[in-house]
Amino acid sequence: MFWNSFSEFLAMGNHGVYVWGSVGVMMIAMIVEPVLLIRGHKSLVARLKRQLRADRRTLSQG
Amino acid sequence: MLKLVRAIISRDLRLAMRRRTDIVSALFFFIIVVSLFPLGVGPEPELLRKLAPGVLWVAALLATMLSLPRLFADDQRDGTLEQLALAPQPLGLIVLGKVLAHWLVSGLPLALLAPVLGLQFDLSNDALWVLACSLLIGTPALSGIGAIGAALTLGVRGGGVLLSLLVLPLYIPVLIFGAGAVDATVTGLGAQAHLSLLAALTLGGVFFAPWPTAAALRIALE
Amino acid sequence: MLKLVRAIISRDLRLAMRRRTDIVSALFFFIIVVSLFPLGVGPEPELLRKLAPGVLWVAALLATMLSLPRLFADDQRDGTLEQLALAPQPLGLIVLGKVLAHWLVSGLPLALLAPVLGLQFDLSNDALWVLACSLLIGTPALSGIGAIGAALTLGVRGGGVLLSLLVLPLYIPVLIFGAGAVDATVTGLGAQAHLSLLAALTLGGVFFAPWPTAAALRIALE
Amino acid sequence: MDKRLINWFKFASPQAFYPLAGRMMPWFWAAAAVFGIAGLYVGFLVAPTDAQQGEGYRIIFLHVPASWMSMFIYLVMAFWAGLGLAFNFRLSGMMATALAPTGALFAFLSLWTGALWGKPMWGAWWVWDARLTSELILLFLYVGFIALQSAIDDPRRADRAGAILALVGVVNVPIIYFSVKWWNTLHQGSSVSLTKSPSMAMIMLWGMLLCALACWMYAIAVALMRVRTIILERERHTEWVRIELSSKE
Amino acid sequence: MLEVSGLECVRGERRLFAGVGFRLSGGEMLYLQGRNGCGKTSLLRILCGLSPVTDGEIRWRGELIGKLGEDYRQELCYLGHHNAIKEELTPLENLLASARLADEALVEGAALDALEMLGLAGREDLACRYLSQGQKRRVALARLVNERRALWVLDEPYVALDPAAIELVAGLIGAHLQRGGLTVLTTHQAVNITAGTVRELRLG
Amino acid sequence: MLEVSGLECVRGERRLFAGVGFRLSGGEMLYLQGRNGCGKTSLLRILCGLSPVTDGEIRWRGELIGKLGEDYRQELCYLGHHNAIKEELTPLENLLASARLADEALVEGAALDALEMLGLAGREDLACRYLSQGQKRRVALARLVNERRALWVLDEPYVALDPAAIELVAGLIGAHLQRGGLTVLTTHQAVNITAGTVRELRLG
Ligand code: HEM
Ligand SMILES: Nc1ncnc2c1ncn2[C@@H]1O[C@H](COP(=O)(O)OP(=O)(O)OP(=O)(O)O)[C@@H](O)[C@H]1O
Ligand SMILES: Nc1ncnc2c1ncn2[C@@H]1O[C@H](COP(=O)(O)OP(=O)(O)OP(=O)(O)O)[C@@H](O)[C@H]1O
Ligand SMILES: [Mg+2]
Ligand SMILES: [Mg+2]
Repeated sequence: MFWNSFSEFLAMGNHGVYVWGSVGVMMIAMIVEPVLLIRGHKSLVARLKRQLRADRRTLSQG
Repeated sequence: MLKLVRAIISRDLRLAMRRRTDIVSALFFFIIVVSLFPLGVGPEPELLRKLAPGVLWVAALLATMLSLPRLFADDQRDGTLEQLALAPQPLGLIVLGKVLAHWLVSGLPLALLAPVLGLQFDLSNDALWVLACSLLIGTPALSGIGAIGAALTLGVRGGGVLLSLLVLPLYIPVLIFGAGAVDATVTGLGAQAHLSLLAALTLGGVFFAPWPTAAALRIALE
Repeated sequence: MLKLVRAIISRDLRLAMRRRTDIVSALFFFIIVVSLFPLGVGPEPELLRKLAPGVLWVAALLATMLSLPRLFADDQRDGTLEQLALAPQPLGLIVLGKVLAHWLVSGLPLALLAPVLGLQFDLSNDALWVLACSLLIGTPALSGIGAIGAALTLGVRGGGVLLSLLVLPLYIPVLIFGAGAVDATVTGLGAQAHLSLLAALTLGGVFFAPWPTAAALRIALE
Repeated sequence: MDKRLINWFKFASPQAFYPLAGRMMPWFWAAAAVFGIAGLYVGFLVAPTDAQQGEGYRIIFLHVPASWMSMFIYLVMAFWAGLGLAFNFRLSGMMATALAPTGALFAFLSLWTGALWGKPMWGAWWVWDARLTSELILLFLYVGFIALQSAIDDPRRADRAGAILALVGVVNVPIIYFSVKWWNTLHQGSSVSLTKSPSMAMIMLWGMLLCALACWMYAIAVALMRVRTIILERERHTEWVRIELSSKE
Repeated sequence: MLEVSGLECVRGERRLFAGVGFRLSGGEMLYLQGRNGCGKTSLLRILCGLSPVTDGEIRWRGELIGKLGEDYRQELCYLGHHNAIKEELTPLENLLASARLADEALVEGAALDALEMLGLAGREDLACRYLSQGQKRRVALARLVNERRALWVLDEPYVALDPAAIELVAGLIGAHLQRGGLTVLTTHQAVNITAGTVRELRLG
Repeated sequence: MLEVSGLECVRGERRLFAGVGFRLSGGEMLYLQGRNGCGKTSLLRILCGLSPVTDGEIRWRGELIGKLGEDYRQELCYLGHHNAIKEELTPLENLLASARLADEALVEGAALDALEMLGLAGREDLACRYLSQGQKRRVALARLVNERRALWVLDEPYVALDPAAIELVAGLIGAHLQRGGLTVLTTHQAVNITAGTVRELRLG
């Protein structure tokens, strides 16, 4: 292991803001995108199922 | 009265949401124009910092102006404008509603975005703050004055370009005080005076402009 | 083949002459945008001389772009575009004719006017001369590339601004080499290399662009 | 038509691709996680300090993969779009649409990490040099593509119009890549090349490659996920979607 | 209620008509006829106050319409060559928006009924740009279903409609006349309106 | 000469029609009927090759129109809902320009005669923006006077025309059929064409 202490790791030789700013935003982006996608997919499936059920009901009635 | 203005605003906002790309694209136009200048002028930071207020304001002005031709043209083409002119309320109020809606979808987002672009030009925090304020205060005047031009050039051949010809000279005071406010901050003077003048222009523009606009619309309909 | 291109050009020129305000106003737009900058930036001659190539080229670019939305929209609205698509000749050729006509009424006058405006910025004779040349060589590319954007956004919601969003990034190389040529002259380097690259862009733009444009038009008509 | 072609057509149909994508997705997620952790481990815990740039250089492990991906995704997107335009495969248009937002995201991340790197290294968030500018143009092209497609309601027309734009915009990618060669600028030149020996320390190179692989896997997984949603949305009136939906009940 | 006398219309250097006059009271319809370009549209626009009166008088309830201004427009419903609908909005939104702008109360249910009556059921939520020519016209005409203003001015309402729709619109106009309303209408097709009194006026 | 079989049209999620087929040979006219929105305009645009064929075949002189391309367009004359005239140009200029773009020789004298025939004498040099609705339609229809292509596809040509003009256009179509031409036409009004053979097709 290359670092002496955890705080040194965090400080990144005085460039902590920049390094962790990059890492943070990239992490957030790469987590948020799939989460949004999963939510979108789920809500689409739910909507389509609702429509499907409505279609069936009208079919069985008429 | 207020109900009518609200009805107009809500209809125009709904139309704008339906064509959401309109708003987004105006913003991107703003971003792109601002980014074009450094490309044409060269990358020296010292030069860019001096340019920044002028460039940002001119770009905001052009972005607002681009959306002006459609302010009434769509309504005219499909006959809605005739219906509005035949509505039992004063046409000026209807125009006021349309001006406010126009500002909400064009001026407001520009003002909120401008500070981010200012970073590209290496502006100080104070200057960024004044930039946003000046745009927030100044852009309603652009919508108001622009409405007059849009109404005057309605259905006129070569409307789009003629419109900018009419409107840009009237925008010059807004530009001077707006860019002046930022410039004053950059050079360390106060922006107070410039901003007050800008506010006066806006009040005048928004509440006075609808009436000549209404008159121009009636003429366009004859 | 050539007859068709000629027929298109002559029709479009006749239309342009009928709405002569279009041409005049594009020129005035150019003049006004160029004159706005000294207002926004301040009057130091040294600064202005550095700004000149960038500002003039950006203004030329915006002026060309303003007239783009109408390149095909008018034809579509009144049904002429369907007729053109049903003409027995390849649609690409018809587009080529329209691109050339567009350049004749938008690019050419700009190039001829630019040196006069350059005087305001205190440019040397050499620089003025190169400025006119670069515009003369570069603006056809603007018309060609712009046609693609105009066709893609035809009949699309929020067309006008979306168009600038699509087209401006593609204009950037033209801008860089165009302004670069003038800049190189101002700083004493030769403009030769920049101008050759510009010519290459133009040849590519004018002869390659009509085909994607034609494809986009067919899609818009479906 | 020979047998291989038929096979191709089978997977070029959304109906066949939908379950296939569903089955492939977890593997790509797993690979992305493994490569990502390995890459970050190498980059942040093993790799030594850079002599000139100090610790700030560690941004390279994010910046370079993001930049590569933004360009590469554009090429792939244009490829799918062109395929759809030429042969009218329904799936290829959907693939192009699915890739665009991820590409835009990587272009944004490249700009973001680059800006955060530039402040300590060059003293400015942003300079107007050729590579930075052309990367910005790339972001604009992505946004233009997305805006154009979302402005057209008919998905078939949107696909075809988008395809033309994507193909026209392809010229930008080589410009970005070679910009450092054609203009001498502030930005670094390529340090990974096939012909010359790597000019970076071996360990850094490994870290970068691992991170790049992780981004690659991530991009594929996300694109598959998005394309599944698009397929369902566009094919919602077909029989197979009905069956698919009711089988999940 | 509506009295017109000595009306003249000049376009360019051409006098389209002069000395046109008529009176219309509640329950009466004026059926304006004439070949293409004889000035029917011009006359209707003058009646509405959209174009200025060069010579002659138009009185509504005894007063000049120029003087009445908003009070006149409050009682007027005009439908021109253009449909006055937004291509981006759906038929339902169009109908609600135009009612709101005309300061009329129209609830969603009533609007939906009106659209269904005009055969647009199933298209309420489709943007108008996709509608066929005749369907667009129907959306514009759906306004008439709940329209209770006294004077309807309709410029070729039947254009692009199929026979069933024409019947329907004729029915709407008939009902309006029976409620005591006034109508001024031009068309090149047969009017087949049986209710109320139909007066004819031929221009040119 | 024109054979259509198994044609289908889908718009959005709606199948407008399917399995439409007909054959038309020289001197015959297809009179397309159907209520608003049943897909007449869509069918005509597919026939012209403006919209793609999703299912079915269209053959002209035995060959698929997609394959024929320009050779097919050379024999086709389409007139849509829109007039395809420029508001800034005069009727004369419009007529000459559209002939030139269609690669037809038309001298000024012939164009003037055509305009006069359609009752536009005295308006040849007035910009089209000033014309009345019906006059604009007449300018568009003036193209047909000297049109000698084999297949005419006309979408509601009678809209906005007065009865005299309708008679005239019907006469033009009749003459075309007698010369051995083909016509596909939709309208919601009576066609009253006596020459040639009229086949009817009802959609929806
Ligand atoms: C917003 C600013 C920036 C943008 C848009 C940007 C863009 C790019 C792009 C597109 C690449 C990949 C091209 C290639 O592989 O040849 C790249 C690679 C690279 N960038 Fe940046 N960059 C930015 C800022 C910076 C800064 C500030 C530094 C360091 C001081 C930097 C250092 C590097 C390095 C070392 C590579 C790897 C080159 C290689 O090994 O191939 N970049 N950048
Ligand atoms: N500037 C002008 N100079 C000469 N004539 C003009 C001018 N402007 C309009 N006109 C004529 O005025 C008339 C306008 O007619 P209007 O639109 O009122 O006709 P209309 O009766 O509604 O016809 P349609 O049945 O075709 O709708 C047209 O004959 C037109 O040619
Ligand atoms: N995206 C869509 N979704 C659903 N329906 C659509 C869509 N686009 C078009 N339509 C429908 O397709 C039909 C198009 O009809 P078309 O214009 O061909 O009718 P038409 O027979 O010419 O009618 P008209 O007599 O009114 O001119 C309309 O009914 C319209 O509602
Ligand atoms: Mg009329
Ligand atoms: Mg139709």
